[in-house]
Amino acid sequence: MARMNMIEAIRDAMDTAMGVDKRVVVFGEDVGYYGGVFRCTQGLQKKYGKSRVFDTPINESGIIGVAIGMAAYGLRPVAEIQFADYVYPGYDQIVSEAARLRHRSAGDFSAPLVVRMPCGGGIHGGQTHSQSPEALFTHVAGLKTVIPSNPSDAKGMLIAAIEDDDPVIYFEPKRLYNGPFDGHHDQPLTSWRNHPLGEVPDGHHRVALGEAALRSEGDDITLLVYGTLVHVALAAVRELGIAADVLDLRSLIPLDLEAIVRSVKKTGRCVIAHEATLTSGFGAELSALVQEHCFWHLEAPIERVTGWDTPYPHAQEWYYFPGPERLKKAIRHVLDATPAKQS
Amino acid sequence: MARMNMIEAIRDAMDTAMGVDKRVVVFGEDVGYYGGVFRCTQGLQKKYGKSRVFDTPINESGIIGVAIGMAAYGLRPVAEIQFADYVYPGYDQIVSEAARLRHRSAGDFSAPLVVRMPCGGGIHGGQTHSQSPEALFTHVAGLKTVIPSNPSDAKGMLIAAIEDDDPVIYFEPKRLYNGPFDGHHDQPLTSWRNHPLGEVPDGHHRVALGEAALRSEGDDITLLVYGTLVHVALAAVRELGIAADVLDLRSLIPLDLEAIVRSVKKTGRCVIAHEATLTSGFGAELSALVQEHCFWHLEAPIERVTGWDTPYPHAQEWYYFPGPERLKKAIRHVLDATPAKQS
Amino acid sequence: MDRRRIKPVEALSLHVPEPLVRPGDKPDFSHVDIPEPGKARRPPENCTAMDIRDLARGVVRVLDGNRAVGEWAQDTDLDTCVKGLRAMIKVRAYDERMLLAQRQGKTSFYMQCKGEEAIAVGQRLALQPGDMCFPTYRQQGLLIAQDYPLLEMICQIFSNSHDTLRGRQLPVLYSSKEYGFFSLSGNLGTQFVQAVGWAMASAIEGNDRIASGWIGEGSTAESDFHSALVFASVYKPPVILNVVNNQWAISSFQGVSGGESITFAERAHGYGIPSLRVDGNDFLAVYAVSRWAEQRARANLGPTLIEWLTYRVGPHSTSDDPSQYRPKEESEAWPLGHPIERLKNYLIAQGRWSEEQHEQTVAELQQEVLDATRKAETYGTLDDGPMPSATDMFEGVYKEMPDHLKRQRQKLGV
Amino acid sequence: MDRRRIKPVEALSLHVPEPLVRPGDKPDFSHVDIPEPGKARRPPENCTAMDIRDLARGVVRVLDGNRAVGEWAQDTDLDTCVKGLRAMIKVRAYDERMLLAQRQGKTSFYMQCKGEEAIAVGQRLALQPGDMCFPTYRQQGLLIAQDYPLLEMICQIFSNSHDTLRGRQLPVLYSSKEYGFFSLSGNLGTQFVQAVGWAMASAIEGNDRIASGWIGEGSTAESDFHSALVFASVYKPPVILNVVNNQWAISSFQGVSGGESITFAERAHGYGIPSLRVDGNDFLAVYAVSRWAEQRARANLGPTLIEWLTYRVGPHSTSDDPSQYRPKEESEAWPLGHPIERLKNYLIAQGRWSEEQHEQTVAELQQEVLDATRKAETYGTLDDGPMPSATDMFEGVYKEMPDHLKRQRQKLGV
Ligand SMILES: Cc1ncc(C[n+]2csc(CCOP(=O)(O)OP(=O)(O)O)c2C)c(N)n1
Ligand SMILES: Cc1ncc(C[n+]2csc(CCOP(=O)(O)OP(=O)(O)O)c2C)c(N)n1
Ligand SMILES: [Mg+2]
Ligand SMILES: [Mg+2]
Repeated sequence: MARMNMIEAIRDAMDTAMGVDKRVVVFGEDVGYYGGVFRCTQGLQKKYGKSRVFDTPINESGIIGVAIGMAAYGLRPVAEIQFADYVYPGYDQIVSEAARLRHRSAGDFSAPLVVRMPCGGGIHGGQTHSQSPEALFTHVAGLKTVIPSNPSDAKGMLIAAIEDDDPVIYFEPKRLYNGPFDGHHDQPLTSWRNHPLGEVPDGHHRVALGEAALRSEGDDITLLVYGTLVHVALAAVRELGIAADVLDLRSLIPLDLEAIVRSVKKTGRCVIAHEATLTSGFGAELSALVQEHCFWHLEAPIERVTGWDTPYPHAQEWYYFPGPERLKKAIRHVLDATPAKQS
Repeated sequence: MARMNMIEAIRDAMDTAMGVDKRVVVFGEDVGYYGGVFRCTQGLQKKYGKSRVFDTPINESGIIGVAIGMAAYGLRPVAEIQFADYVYPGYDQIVSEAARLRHRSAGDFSAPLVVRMPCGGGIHGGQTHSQSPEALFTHVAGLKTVIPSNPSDAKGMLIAAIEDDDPVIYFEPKRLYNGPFDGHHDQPLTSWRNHPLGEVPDGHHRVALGEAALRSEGDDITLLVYGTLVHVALAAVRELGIAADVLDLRSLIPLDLEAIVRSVKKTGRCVIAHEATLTSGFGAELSALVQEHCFWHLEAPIERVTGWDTPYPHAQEWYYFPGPERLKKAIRHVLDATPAKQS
Repeated sequence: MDRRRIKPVEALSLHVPEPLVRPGDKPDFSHVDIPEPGKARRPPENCTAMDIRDLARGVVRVLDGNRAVGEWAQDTDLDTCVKGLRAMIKVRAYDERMLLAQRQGKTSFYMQCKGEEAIAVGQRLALQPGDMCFPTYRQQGLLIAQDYPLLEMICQIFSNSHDTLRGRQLPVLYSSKEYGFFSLSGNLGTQFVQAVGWAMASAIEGNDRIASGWIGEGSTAESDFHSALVFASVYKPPVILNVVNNQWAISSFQGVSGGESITFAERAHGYGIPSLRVDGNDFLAVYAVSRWAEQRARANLGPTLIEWLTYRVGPHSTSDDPSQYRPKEESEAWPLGHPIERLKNYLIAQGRWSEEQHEQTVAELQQEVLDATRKAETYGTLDDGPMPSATDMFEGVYKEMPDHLKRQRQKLGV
Repeated sequence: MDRRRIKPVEALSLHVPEPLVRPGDKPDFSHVDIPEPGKARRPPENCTAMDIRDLARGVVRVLDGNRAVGEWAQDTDLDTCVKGLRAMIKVRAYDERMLLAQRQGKTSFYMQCKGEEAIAVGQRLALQPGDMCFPTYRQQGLLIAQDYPLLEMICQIFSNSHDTLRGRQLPVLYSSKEYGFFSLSGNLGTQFVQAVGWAMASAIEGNDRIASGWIGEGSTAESDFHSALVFASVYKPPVILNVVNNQWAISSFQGVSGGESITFAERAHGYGIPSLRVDGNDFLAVYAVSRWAEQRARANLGPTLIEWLTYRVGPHSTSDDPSQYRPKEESEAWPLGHPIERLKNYLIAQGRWSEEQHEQTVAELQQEVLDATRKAETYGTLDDGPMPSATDMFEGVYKEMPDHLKRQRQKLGV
């Protein structure tokens, strides 16, 4: 076990995977000599050589496109998109090609690649360094979409993603790189150093994709969260002094529906939170699933606490971000809901 | 009033808009001399000249990109994407540029453009001529996303879209071009000729974006549908002999939430249907909204009847398509639902 | 001070390309400059893009009526020509039969490659087993040149119970890893850059396999064409980048794709990639230049882009009607003739072929196609079944079916 | 028969571009071929791309120490030079102050254009009011050359209560329709093709306005660069396509973007678009060539692509540390010097400027910037407020706020 922040854990995952499997190659804008703008690939080129770790031209469609070709050949490409906000030029290659290759060729070809990208706000990055486009990938059959919330999972899930035989979209909540940010932006950031999940198993550590993790347990309410919002939810629960199931989904597709249903059937109340824009965000799917599967157990409407349906603003960042206050308000609202209070 | 099929109505809308407003220009792959692979722009180049109606290179990103430049200049571009399945290369321009231009420039610039695209299956087009990617646009703040279900609306909504000051994504359910297809693919297609909504008002006819239309009224259940599924829903209701509100949403963003809530509060039961893939489809958002706003009125879980989470298959098209049988089964299920039957 | 040396116009205007002729007009290819056969030089394989810039404007041609002439003539032996001719005849027979099958309602859709047969066939014969092609929908010749089982192709067209793609794909979107034929997607341009990635992988692994990417002249406008050329120019992987310029992209003539300003071979000049323009209806030229590019690639000399000049004789697909946008007789006026005719005449002149042999071969291959079609019909047709099952739709979306798909499959009751 | 004329390699290998030097090494630009000033000819405006292919490999240079030499020397008068020098000094003063402000925590982020000042300033002076630029984040010179109010720029940097963009945008992503400065998006490449669309619109309307698109050499790899060139090559709209080659794209040297195989001006050769390579640190060359392209555009002669050779002296942004990937002293070794110095020396030699005047101008403009900064601070800074309100976030997503946004605004209680 070693203490790591999330950047180190992600790097360690790639290092581990490259060490045991020659097919693993890593590339993207600035990932070679420099080691990536967030330094996730630092040192890898030196260790594994320029043919396995290299800079690419600035062309996200090309990055994914060549990754698909490489994966079809038999390599295990791990492509970095510098910010999730810049994945859209590569969206066609992901949706029309990577996602469908196995199906349309009836297994003749497949595209076992990983697309890594930092997502989420909280760094005053404005509309092009803050987005959380995960929902756009969950709508596409053939993709797996995952988001770790801590260093230990970050490593284990990235190794699992690299070893996965299907294309995996791997989001890195950049606000968590250096510590378990809980949305209290006006308070000093605590570091991973003192967090149990900053302890990262050495060597080949794997966290299966598709299993949620219960980060806190309680009968009052279920909070469905992932990425940065896991820590916001934990803070909200702590500050409200309630007993809640905080379910860190980790993997959106495949989704651990069983864990979700089990929890909501127990608590009867559910709040969903994510940083992405509200409308057609992944929270909509979660809400739909919860009411489909737990309708008769629900004691109050499910609420969603999310980014607003606006571009991610620069100055108003903390009005946009679904922080602990907004989450607490929604939780209270759901806890208090009774038929009498209906509108 | 004239009798038209949907292709003629769409053409008539562009013709009308071009006639009254010199700023309207129309372009896309094969739309000039040939008049489009579905012939929606037939005759327009001859009438308005090559500078206002022209073929473009095969580059969807470029088509949207130049449309944004033109719209920012002050024109009213109407760009055709040959099939909705091919919009992804242009997705970045839509999401990162058209959708955000007004907001990020604080109104200094805007992008009043229309992107028209045929969507939906039922023509044995396989995975690249059948998709319904509307949800991907509804997640993006700044866009309006609309889908007419008949010739009269097709004209009125396209004119409204062209006149709209914001970018509008305008889907054309291609299976409806020639008739109100109700999912009974083994029966002969009825034509628009005998359908009241095949009567299209002459001249400047406008259907406001954001207003749903009640296509059938009844207390038993609410069906939320759009595009082709409107006709499937009407068939299902007819065949079941029930009394249902069939709400043709027409516009997904902005959404006529009021009409939805009014209906569901009345019926207490709701089925949502669309052709797109289930997970994170627009049905998820509708389901989430309905339960948020009508929770205390719901007497049964909301069900979604949709395309499956697979690519749109060629041979198994009618297993994929959410036809009347599947819809009827879901309706019956929701009508029969009682707490006793819970799982 | 105004040092303006040229006058602004009163009003700017947009240039919108338009073909010289339209339905009703007389076909006219007088603007297409076709150099004499044999004139184009054969540069050394290790040349640079700069060294051979002129070859992107010329046309490499070998067949001069009955003779093979010029520096490229030595690259193709008669055995290869006979092999090529047979394959081309078979492609033609196959296309004709499938068009008929589509008209008979046995399938939904078909795309032929009439007039372009030499290109895919010629190139495939110049490649090695293990090399991977990333074709478009007009390279059925890549399969047929390798004697890929017709039965399997037809079962795919019919989406029947025997279809190896299990009914999932539109007809003609074949896939065969074994035969070096990458799964066709139907989205234009996307696979050009994947070919580059595949070739990069071969180079990363230190293997000796090369890739061959394919794209239509219309689709060179797509963004992924640029992606492919940028990555190819930076990493110099072993890839042949084929642009099939058949003059038309559905209803749009090649000027709409940029052909008024450049040849499509010249596109490569923006990337420092060596490129040539070649008579695509001349089997000997196709084979020779493909071989040259293949050797460059396998000698680690990097990518080559080749523009194949040809003409799309048929409609774009069975959904298209070209009489709406081009003169009916245009294909007959096409100055580069028909590839099968030309190769046949050459082989006859060389004494390696005869009219009788030709007729006999045509009949024999038509029969082979017919037999395969009949056999395929016993496995079903799209309108009549038996078809792949609904279960086939749910399988293979992922390697292992996740729970949500299992639930959906259950819901459908299959 | 194997007519193979060249041997395959045992094992293929990938070419991965690498700069000659890295931190710790001595800067080395010996591979950059810089021709003598004055040698490049000035072609007629109605030349074709083919006519001037050589100019895409050469470098148009006018300043030869203290003299202006060659055919391009006549295009720029001394008044324009003085105007340009003042604007460049102001850009520098502005950049320095904003960097300081960022370090002081008054804002989150800043991007300077040190060493590249001549390009935006020179081109803007060659354009007309009503022309529209589609800049990247290093063209603050386009605004400053027109005396755009510094106060407004700084308020945008500070995201304060006076910010015309209402706090929505990252610092430096300005917008000003009035000054022909298109709203900056932050996504690379996207706006190059929008510039082409804007120019097409001007041509469609029969207007006389032209567009100017901007992109970094690294971003030419983006797909939209290709889209822009394809559409420009097909419709020939009045647009200047500027590629600023400042040698670096964050940590990637220009070879990663394709610069080992071609000059970025040569990219245009794939599209038949006339292109030139120009000393971007030579104000006279910038102005002259911009003017030439502007005249071509306005005479309906279509697009021109210009590669501006320069060097990114500073870090990529305030988030970057170039000492991690390039020698610290590299910018001093850059063979084209610094644009402000060079223009200053020229003007002094012409008797139109003096050291004293220069110092005085620098001081005066620094003061102007400082005054504007102080004034801006009274409207707030990012760390200290007052800031635009939360309501500002909900407004302007659409022209009229739809109900769902009203509900969300209400929910936030603003
Ligand atoms: C991304 C995308 N856009 C549009 C289409 C529709 N489409 C199919 S074929 C075609 C024309 C292609 O022309 P070309 O590349 O010249 O190939 P050819 O058909 O001539 O072989 C078009 C526009 C598509 N399949 N994919
Ligand atoms: C689509 C997209 N991909 C990646 C980035 C991240 N990024 C910002 S600037 C930059 C380098 C750009 O280099 P260049 O085009 O040479 O411009 P320069 O910074 O040198 O002026 C990168 C990769 C981005 N902003 N947009
Ligand atoms: Mg073509
Ligand atoms: Mg640069």
